Amino acid sequence: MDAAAVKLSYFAWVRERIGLASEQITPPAEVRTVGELIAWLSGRGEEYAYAFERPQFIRAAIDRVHVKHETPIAGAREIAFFPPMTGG
Amino acid sequence: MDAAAVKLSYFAWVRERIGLASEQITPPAEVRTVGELIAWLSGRGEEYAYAFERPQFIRAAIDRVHVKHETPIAGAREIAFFPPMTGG
Amino acid sequence: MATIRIQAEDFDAAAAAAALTAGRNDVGAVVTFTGRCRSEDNTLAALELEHYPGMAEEEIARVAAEAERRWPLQGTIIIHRYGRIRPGENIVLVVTASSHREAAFEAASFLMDYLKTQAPFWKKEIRADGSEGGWVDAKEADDQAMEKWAK
Amino acid sequence: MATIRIQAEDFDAAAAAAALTAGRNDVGAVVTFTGRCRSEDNTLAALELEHYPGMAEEEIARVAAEAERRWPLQGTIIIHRYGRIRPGENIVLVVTASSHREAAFEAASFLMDYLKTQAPFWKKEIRADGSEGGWVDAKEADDQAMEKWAK
Repeated sequence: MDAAAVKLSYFAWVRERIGLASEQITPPAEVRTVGELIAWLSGRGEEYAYAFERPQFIRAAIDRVHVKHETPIAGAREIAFFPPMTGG
Repeated sequence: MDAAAVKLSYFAWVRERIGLASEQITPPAEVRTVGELIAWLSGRGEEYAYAFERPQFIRAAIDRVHVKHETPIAGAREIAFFPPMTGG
Repeated sequence: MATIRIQAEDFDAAAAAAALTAGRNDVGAVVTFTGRCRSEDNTLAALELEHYPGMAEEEIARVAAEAERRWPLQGTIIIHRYGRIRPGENIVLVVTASSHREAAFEAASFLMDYLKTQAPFWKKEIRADGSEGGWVDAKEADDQAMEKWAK
Repeated sequence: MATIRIQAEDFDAAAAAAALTAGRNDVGAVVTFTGRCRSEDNTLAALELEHYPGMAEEEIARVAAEAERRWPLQGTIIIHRYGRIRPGENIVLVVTASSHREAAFEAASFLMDYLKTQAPFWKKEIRADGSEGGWVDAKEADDQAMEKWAK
């Protein structure tokens, strides 16, 4: 399967730590799940390592739908990472 | 103990069946509880017998506080009889 | 502490709720419950609500005091109408304010369950054909709803 | 069917609730929940609410559809604000209308529990002394509140 470009979006302190609201990336083909993407992103630099240092506090959405870390990312156009939500 | 005059108030279909909103009565001394008062009132005429024909559906208040049929009536100034409530 | 009104005229739920929070910045949650007269598929022309003057206010005050004992409320408003009420009109209003949403929700629900079964009001139906539809029967479901709050 | 608005400006809870029942005489119960910004003993100057545009609307629509599946609702309104919100100002509004009070109460409570933990909003505190107070932590109590609705 060819690796595809995907838009990553970051919110709240994930956004602040990475220093970006969104970016376009093409993860390597061996990155198959949300959790694997988090691990791969953590190796991209200090700011990513800081943002994802406690993966258990990172929530994710694929194409605007909440997903678990085990969810495959194949076919995703947008993957968002953010802390537990505090709306309402 | 001397028998004392007490105001009886009737509401909803109890009021309609008896044909009175309130009246002053002096029950005999042997009538000691709300339930005994209901039984005694039932003997006062057809309209009372009709109003109190099913005592289990009669609620009572003494001096504007809900009471049970076992509650003594001694000292009451006002005793009210009414069906189960349907407000709200 | 609760505001309790028994009245024939309609009420303004929004104005009541606004009064509860005016000038306050410590209220985190406001719940309002508005009970309205339903047309019952257009068979109902109106409800005639009878009440026990004096006791209605006192009994509702007792129930409100119990709610304020159970939950950390910053304000409570209860308004109950009597007299003739037509479909689409308001019957009852409960407003609760608290710093926490669960308290506001639970207290409002508790108050309504108690009002249904403990407040001395009785509804008589006036049918659309002009006849009296009789007194509304108390619902066992309402008694059960109240019993769930028993300590 | 639900009306959902994500907006920076304040809302009028009363007007929203009135819109839900205008011209209807089959609505027996209307519950409104208004969530407000608290001053936290005057240490808080404001909350800055960040949200995920697009997903916020979609996620709330999913939760509202679930509420409409679970309870016989005649109308649902959810308004959630974003941006800077000061103590005493409104944050969120939920309105539910039903012919039955339990449905209106439970659906409104369910919607709030889900909004707290599932709607993509994040609160940052701006302290009264001008400093950033940091991001508000998610509360375990909110997760537990949501879990009680699991089927």
